[in-house]
Amino acid sequence: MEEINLIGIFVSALLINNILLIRFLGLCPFFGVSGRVKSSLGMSMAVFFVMTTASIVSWMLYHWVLLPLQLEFLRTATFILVIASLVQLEEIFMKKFFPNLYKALGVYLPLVTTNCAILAVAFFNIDYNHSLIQTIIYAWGVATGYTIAIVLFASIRERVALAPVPEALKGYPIAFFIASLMSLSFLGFKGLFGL
Amino acid sequence: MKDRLVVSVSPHIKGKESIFSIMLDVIIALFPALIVSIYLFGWYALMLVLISVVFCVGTEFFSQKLFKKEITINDLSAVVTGILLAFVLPPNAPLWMIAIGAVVSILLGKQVFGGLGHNLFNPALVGRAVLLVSWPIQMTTWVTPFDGVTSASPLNIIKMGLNEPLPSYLNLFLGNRVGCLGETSVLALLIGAGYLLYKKHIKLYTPLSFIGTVAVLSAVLGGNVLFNIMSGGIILGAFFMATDMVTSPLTKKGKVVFGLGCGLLTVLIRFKGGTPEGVCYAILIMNMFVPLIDRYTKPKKFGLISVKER
Amino acid sequence: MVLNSVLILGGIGLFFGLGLAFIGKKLAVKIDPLEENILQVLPGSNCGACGFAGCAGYAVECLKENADIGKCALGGEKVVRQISDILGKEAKIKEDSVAVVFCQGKDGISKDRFVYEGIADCSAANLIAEGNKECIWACLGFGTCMEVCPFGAIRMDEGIPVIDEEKCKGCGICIPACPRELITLIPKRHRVYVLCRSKEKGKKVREMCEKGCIGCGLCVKVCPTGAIQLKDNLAVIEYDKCNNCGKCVEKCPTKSIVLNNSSSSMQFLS
Amino acid sequence: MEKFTFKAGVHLPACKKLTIGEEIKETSIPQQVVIPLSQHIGCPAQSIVSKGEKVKVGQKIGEAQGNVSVPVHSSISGEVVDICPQLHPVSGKKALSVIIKSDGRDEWIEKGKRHEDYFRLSSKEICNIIKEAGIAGLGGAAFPTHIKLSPPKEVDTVILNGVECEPYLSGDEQLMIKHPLEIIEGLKIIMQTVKASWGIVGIEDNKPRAIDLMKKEIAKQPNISLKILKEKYPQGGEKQLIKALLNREVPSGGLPMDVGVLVDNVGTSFAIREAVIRGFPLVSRVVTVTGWGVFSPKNLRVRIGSSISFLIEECGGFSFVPGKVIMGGPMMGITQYNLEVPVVKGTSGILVFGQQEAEKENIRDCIRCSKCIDACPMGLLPCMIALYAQNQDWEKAKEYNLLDCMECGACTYVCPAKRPIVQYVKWAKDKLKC
Amino acid sequence: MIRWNEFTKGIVKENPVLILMLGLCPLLAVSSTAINGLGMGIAAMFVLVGSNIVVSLLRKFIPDGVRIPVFIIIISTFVTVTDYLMAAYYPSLHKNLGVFVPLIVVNCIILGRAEVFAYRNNIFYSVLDGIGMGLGFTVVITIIGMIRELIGNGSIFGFGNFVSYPALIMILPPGGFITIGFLMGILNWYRQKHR
Repeated sequence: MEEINLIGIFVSALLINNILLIRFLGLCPFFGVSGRVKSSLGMSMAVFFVMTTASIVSWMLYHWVLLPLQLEFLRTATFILVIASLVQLEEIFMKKFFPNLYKALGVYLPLVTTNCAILAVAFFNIDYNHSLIQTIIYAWGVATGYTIAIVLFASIRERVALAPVPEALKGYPIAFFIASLMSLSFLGFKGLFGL
Repeated sequence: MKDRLVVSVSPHIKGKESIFSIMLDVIIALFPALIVSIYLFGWYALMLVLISVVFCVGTEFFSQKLFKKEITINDLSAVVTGILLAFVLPPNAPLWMIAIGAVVSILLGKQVFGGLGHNLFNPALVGRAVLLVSWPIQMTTWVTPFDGVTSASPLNIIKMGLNEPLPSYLNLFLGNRVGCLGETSVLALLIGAGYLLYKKHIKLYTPLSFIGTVAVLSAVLGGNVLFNIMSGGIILGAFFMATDMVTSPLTKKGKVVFGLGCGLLTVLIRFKGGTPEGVCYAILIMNMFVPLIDRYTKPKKFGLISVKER
Repeated sequence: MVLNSVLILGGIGLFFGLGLAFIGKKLAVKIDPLEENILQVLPGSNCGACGFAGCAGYAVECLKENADIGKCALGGEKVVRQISDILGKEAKIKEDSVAVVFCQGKDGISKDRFVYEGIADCSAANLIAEGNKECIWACLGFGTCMEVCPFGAIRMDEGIPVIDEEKCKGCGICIPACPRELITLIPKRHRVYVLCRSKEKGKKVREMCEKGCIGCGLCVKVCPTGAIQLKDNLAVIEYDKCNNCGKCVEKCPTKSIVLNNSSSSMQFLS
Repeated sequence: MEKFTFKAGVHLPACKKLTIGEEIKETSIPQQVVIPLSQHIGCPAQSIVSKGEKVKVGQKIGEAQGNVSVPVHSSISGEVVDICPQLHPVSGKKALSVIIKSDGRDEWIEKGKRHEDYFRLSSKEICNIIKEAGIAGLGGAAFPTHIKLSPPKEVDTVILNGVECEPYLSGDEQLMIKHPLEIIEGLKIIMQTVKASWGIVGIEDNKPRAIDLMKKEIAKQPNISLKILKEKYPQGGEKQLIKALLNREVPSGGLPMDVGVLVDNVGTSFAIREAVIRGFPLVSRVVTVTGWGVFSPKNLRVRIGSSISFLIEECGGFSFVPGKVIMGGPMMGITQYNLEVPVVKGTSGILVFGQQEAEKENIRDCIRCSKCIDACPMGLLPCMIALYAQNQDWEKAKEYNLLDCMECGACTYVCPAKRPIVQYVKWAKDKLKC
Repeated sequence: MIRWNEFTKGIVKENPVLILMLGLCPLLAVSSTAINGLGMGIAAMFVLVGSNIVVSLLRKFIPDGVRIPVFIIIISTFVTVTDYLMAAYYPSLHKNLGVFVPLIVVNCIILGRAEVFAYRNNIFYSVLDGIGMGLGFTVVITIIGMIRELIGNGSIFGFGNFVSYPALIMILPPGGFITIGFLMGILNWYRQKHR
């Protein structure tokens, strides 16, 4: 049963409760860094990376430190601190040891820090009582959903950039309309696999 | 009289085809299905189509005034959207609903992107999806042809496992079944599609890969292949929605991929999803992928292979 | 409880802080000091609203040539000012200049040689048979300069761009947009221009355009400061000598010399 | 008989019936000719006559400058009136030209040496004769022929292009009807020069008479064959013709010789024959004067340098007020606004449209119908190139293989939104140059 | 003289949401009803004012190098307080807002104001700025909530039934994007007209 549960968690995070289009999390960079497909890919790779590590570390911290000490109320402060530091650590390491990788996705790392999607996933893992393995799968599902949404969004925006959008709707308004139509399409996944 | 000659860049002759003529052909192609729907569902069906068309054209006109764009209602593209929108609604849909759907289709589906040619999503399907999400009850009550008794659609019967008789293949083919206004008669739609194929406005790449995928996958998943193809909006969707020029990929390869995706998603939603019908969402979702598909399915340019060979 | 929480938070903070400080020192990668300075000014919240990869990404962008330094929404005007101070951008523009269009060939004044059909863009039109005007120095009037102006300072009037001196910032973006190189930046205090670039002989100019410079030389004679010279059948003003007296304007038989005394610029006249 | 063709392309209304039976007629001697010194691709020729000098027909008046250049010859006898910049029909700009006023006598200078025994000549000697005769490709591109005939790579097949896929034009067809023997002789000279073992004459199936007559001539030759092509545009393009006849694909950015082929126009072949065997320099060419705006459309043998207005007079003048005058065919020709511009070596036709035909069509935004993609013989995405060019993203247009476009106009012809795709392409190419 | 514009700028001229495009996630996610919007706005305002006060008070003592982590700690403290207060007194609202209350901690507005304003101004102006910005956020989110609730549910603040066939889409994710898209379009149009 465990495997089906994991697939369910993954699909739910990926499509049905897509973090960007249905859950409205991590929207600032979604609108900011989606001008070009290339940068959106870099961003989503960074999200993938950080989301996995941050979810694991915060899960461990919560279950192995805060819970035993009955300091659940500290989770907001701890998580954000952990994530911020973690990202910075990763950035430094990557810059030094994997400069090519850093060039591809490292520049987006700081942007991920204050991305509420990361923090939210850490919270969700606690709220949904995920096990550690479920936490990892969930993080991957969310990150993949993030990737799909932002890459599609960027490719659409690249095309709309060539269109004579009415003057008043240029920039953010048209981006919101695109997002709304994408979100509308994603509603089609509602109820998939009975989730 | 002009006393000066005209100077322009070659070519100096142009083909006779225009946006107007293409849209006119699409309208002609939709006529058989329209006539069948009036025959099946009475004059109210015509009323729905008319209201839809009037509101589509009106919205186009006013939004182009509002956005200070050239008024292009005489290219008939709004009329096509109007007819298609009416075709994907239940034959007993309230008039106010279709009016709202028409406004949404044109405004949100098309004009905010800059008008014809720039919309990412099929406007008629945007209208339908918005209506479906907004008023799920009105959008999913169906009536039988001729007598107008409330009934479940064939796909619903399968999905919910209802104990009701399914229409025969002949009835599915001719259109005597419960369903959206214009999607019931496979025969009428195929006649229209044949006309468009003859006029070379659509190509078979998308419809064939769409329907083929649905057939194969529904066979794999244990469904009735013929029934799955002929029920719901597959024929209408494959020949008239997925082949919409603006919102489908440019190249042959891209069109095949697009059809495959539509088929896959349709089956996924029908068999595993929350709603009995998936054509609308499948096409909308694939519309999102069009820019990416275009990006990776550029045709081979002339003389490219030879370089490698030599 | 309180002690515990303080300990935990402090512990985590200390652990990461020290670790970061240590590793940061150890593994430091050099960056541009200018970039560092800009990074200091930026809010540092990495919100991404600028469209770049966080504040560091935007700092790098700011260093590029022609970068838009006004994209940090969070920091607002203050940050823009600080960045521009760091980059010394404002210092570059020495004198208040304004773009001037050197043609007065409105529709009908400058004759057409054919009816052009095609893309409504000057540089595209200029490719075909050297443009639709008889005069190959004339403004084509499709308004490409108007479209590139970021400040909306150019409008088209009967086929000729008119520049709003109040809105014009003297950025010069319109200059390369004109395929006929008719636009030049001129310091605002100079008010007299010969609005023609035609090097044709006088007779030919008269055939082509009502307001072209025919190279008659009357302005050269009347100019009290000797600021005007004829070069290739065209009167050219040496701005350093010109005192904006306007005598040449009165004398010019084709009205190709113009004294611009729009209200905003009167202050420059002595 | 098997009919050949290539993928993509468009079917155009042929419109050839206006001049279909019109045999080639000599014009009268024009009062005055304007002979541009640059009628070919490459360096312009340098004038070797001076104002006031008397010249005779066939006298060299411009010497080739450098290798990629050909001389120009006087096409009438008379006096050099002026040597000054005159409007050039191809570039649309002024270019140095020699103006000659006719003395009405039409006296030839002593003709060059006749070489009926051309098979004894070396390739180099033939090339030299061709160069001295001032021959540049008569198909339209006007590339110096002697350079084409001394390729650095091995050529096994020579294709003679008798396709004439442009609507309205029928000059090549009439030339084939009138001079089949001479054209084949020209082909044999070319084959000998480039040492090709095989010759092919390609003709579209809409020219039955030309096919019949050419077939008779070709039957006598062992290593020359006639291949018939289906009517389609732009089949006369070198690359398309090679693909259709030999199924060889010229690499992108390459030349026909890269696949061992040389393509020449039937008109060029005829001119080569005249130069080598009879010693005539290139002083006249066949021009189709046609269109509804011409009173009686004709195929004329025209002295190079005659003005358009002179040709139209020869055809009985305009039938109504003209709207557009095109030099060349309707698909790739160049519109002219001044009817005093001269016929040059690359001029294949003069086409006159009435004002109705010249009327502007409403340009709309691309509706992504992909008809241009189906039509493009080069396998490009014309709509995307035009879209990026419209948004002035030149680099992106280049990524979409802008530079492979040969501006045949097939995309623009089929476009239902009436977008000027070719103009966008030209614009983008120009922007990328600088 | 008191610079009142420090107060008013946040509501109109530098409205954090509509002009600066910050804090989009909660704006979309919890604006499905007017009450939710108002609750979220007040919660954010509380955190904003609180953190502004503390940052302003401590601005002389915080070393420049570690200011961002310190801000985060301060903000997360207020967020935790808000979270628990809300859970205690308005449990249903707390349930509706869900994870978005703790996520206030990564809301760019709050960190941004701390950095850009409170860290450089005295406590009085910091309070004014906090209230102004908070009001700007609250007003916009409440208005969006009202629009979405009215069209999507037919009621305002949970009262009445003004629309006979409410369009459900407005309280679903696409409706959020559409509403903001239209609002910003209108705003853009207004600004272009009055420039």
